[in-house]
Order: sequence, then C-alpha cells, then structure tokens
Amino acid sequence: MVTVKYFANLKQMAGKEEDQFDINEGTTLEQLSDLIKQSVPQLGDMVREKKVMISLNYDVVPLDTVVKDGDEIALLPPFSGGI
Amino acid sequence: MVTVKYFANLKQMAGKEEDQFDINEGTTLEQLSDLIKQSVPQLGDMVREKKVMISLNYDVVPLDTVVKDGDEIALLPPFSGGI
Amino acid sequence: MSTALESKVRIQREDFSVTDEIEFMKKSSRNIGGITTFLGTGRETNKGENISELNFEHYPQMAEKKLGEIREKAIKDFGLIDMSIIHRIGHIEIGDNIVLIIACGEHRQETFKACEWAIAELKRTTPIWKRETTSKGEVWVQATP
Amino acid sequence: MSTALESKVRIQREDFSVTDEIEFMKKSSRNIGGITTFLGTGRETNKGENISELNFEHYPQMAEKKLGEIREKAIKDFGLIDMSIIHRIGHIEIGDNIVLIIACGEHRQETFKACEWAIAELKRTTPIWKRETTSKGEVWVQATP
Repeated sequence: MVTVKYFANLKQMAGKEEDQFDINEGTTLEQLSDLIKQSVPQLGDMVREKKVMISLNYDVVPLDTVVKDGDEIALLPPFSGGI
Repeated sequence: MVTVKYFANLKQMAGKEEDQFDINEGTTLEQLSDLIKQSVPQLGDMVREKKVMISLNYDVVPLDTVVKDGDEIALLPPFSGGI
Repeated sequence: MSTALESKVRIQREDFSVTDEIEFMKKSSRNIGGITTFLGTGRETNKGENISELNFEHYPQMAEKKLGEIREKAIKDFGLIDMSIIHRIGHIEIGDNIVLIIACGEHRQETFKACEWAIAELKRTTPIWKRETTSKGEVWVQATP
Repeated sequence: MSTALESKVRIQREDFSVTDEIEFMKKSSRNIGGITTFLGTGRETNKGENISELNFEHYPQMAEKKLGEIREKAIKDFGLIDMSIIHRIGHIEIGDNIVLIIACGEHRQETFKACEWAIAELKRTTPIWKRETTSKGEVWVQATP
C-alpha cells in the first residue's frame, strides 16, 4: 500500500488530503495515476499530462519511477513559497 | 584662511588634527601643499605625489582646484571602512 | 517542525527575530566578516491586485528536506561559513516576515551570491504554496501549472 | 551624529538592532516584498594576522554626506523603495556589528544588486578608517596608499 498526498489547490480539487492505494509489484507512478484517476478523475489526468509534479519519498521524480509498499507519493502544484 | 584636517595615520604623522593657513586669492590645492609642507614636510610631499586624496568641503577634488577663504580641506589616506 | 534556534533550517508558524537569528549564526565562527540576509515580506499588491492577507502551506518533511539541501549546497558551492533558512507558514499579514535566509562568510562577495542563489532555489524546489486573499476571494498563487 | 532611528544614514558609536532597523524601514511602504541586508562584523583574522580589536575613525560630515549620496543613488539607479546605511565608529570587538545596509524593494532582484553595490561604494568613497590591534600593535589598515 502507498499513500498519495494532495497539496494546495489539488487538495481542494480532491476534497481530501490523501488516498491510499494497494499496488502490485513493479507499479510505476504512471500506472499509479490510473488508480488516482479512479479516486479523483481530474488529478489522474493532471499527472499524465504532467501538469503537476510528483514526489516519491520527498524527492521529485519522473513518471516511470517504480513505487513499492510503504512509499509516500505527493502531487505538487507549482511552488510559490519565498515571496 | 582655510582649514586643513588630517585623518587616521596622517593625523599621527602630523601630530595634530588640523592646520589653518592664510591664502591668497586663486590659490590651488597644489599651491596649498607648499604651505602644508612647511607645517608637516612629509604630508606636503604626499599631496604632491598623490599618495593621499584631498577633499574640499566634503568632496574629493583634483589638485588644480582653487580654494577660497573659509574652505575646509582634508588629507585622506585610503579608506578602509565597511569590513 | 522546530521553532527553537537549534535548527538552521526551519518551517514555523511563529514570527522570527532577525537579530536573534543573526546572533545565533555568529556563534558558528569568529571569522565571519560578512553576513548577507534576505527577508521576504508580505506585499500589499501583486500584479495590480490588492491583497489583504496571505496564507502559506507546506509539505511537511519534504519542505524541511529541501531547505536542508539548499543550505548544504550553498555552504559547499559558495564556500560559506554557515547559512540558515527559515520560512513561515499559516496566516501572514501585509508587512509581516515570510522568509529569512542568512548567509555568513569571511568576505562579503560569496554571501551575496549564496543568499541570492538560495532564495531562487527555495522558490524552485521547496514545496510551499501561497494563497492570497483579495477582494475577489482566495487564490492559490500560480495554481495553474 | 544622530543615533535615533529618524535618519536613514548614520554614523554612530553605539550598536544597532538589525530587527529594529528593518522594522523602521518597513514603515516606508506597504509594498516592500524583498529586503536584502548586508551586515559587516569584526573578523578575528585578516591576512593571517590575529586581531584582538578594531577601531574605526571617520571624517564627520563628509562621511555622512557620502552615505547620503550612496543611499540616494542606490534608490534611483536600482529602483528601490528605500535604503538605510549605518556605520559604527570607535572600539569594535570581534563578532561585533560594524556596518549595516538595508535595501528594500518590491522584488528581490534589485535589492541584492543595490545592497552589493552600496557596500562596495561605501568602501570606495566614504572617509572611514580601520585600525586593527594585533600582537604586533596597532595598524591602520591600508594605511600605505
């Protein structure tokens, strides 16, 4: 099982802070986006269309990265910290 | 009469903070250095040899600048403010 | 999330004292000659829009991790003595402090370069998001990719 | 010589509070988004020589005039909202504050450029002299032209 967190406006779109999904061995983030799409259709599309960044265990990674049980994934809209 | 001030190590060389000199109309700073030389030989030479900067009424000026009664002149060793 | 002065990268709700943070950094070395500090503050207008308040949200753990990476890279790449980075989250009024970056070096040149690089890198890599409250309501800044 | 926060260019014996000086500058405008600060502090070693204390001397009136010129030119040339410059004179211990330059702007880029320019310009144009006390005695820094 992996956790997928939603932040900022994506959290508002999702109407929740996170989802948890059971995954098969060898699942990539791209494949995980299908599960996200089942939960929040709009967000699944945004991942596929690379409209959001995606992090795996606190680092931004490409979509072909494989996830494993216990991983923490997050969908990240463009950052606007600083000033 | 003009006042000539000495700062930092120049004050130590002169052994005093300032001199006052009577000047003729049209006297340049270069000519004034002869009067400074009579008071503090080493400093008069340093002015002629451009080893110090010279200010007239709080601005650094060239040696051919003419001085007039009441002017404040200063001999300025290289600055070392800031850090 | 730590608010004590013990940590040199922090994300916190509370305000910070620039003086206290600088004095804390000075303890790193007696050879600090130059300290460049960048302080970001809440501006009243943005792209012509009048802002009444700001709210910052972050991704806990990842944001702190990224700030730590920025700090380490800045110290190494620019030859700094030390650096600290503090970012506030939550509600921010106009004029309030938002972010503070302190770059300490023997000489000033590297501290300017490192501080300027660090704030740009923070904006690029650190998962923090700003929500502006305007007369039109609340908007996530740059919410559309 | 004024030590009140009323003046934005000052030469003073007393220490200053970076926080207080920044808060004073913030009153200039509600549109300040970036504040770059340079703080110069007493370093223990210079060119391999161990320093026990520093002393700064200035040319009264001319030094203040030059700081005022730097401030005005920085605001105009870099499009700042405001700038302040404070330099201490007299006895300075290692680690003590020496000089503070605060550049306030709408955006950060101009404040970095202006602050870096201002400290270089201060060193070039402002009649202030540093005397270092080392194991060999007191030396005026760069006293030989």
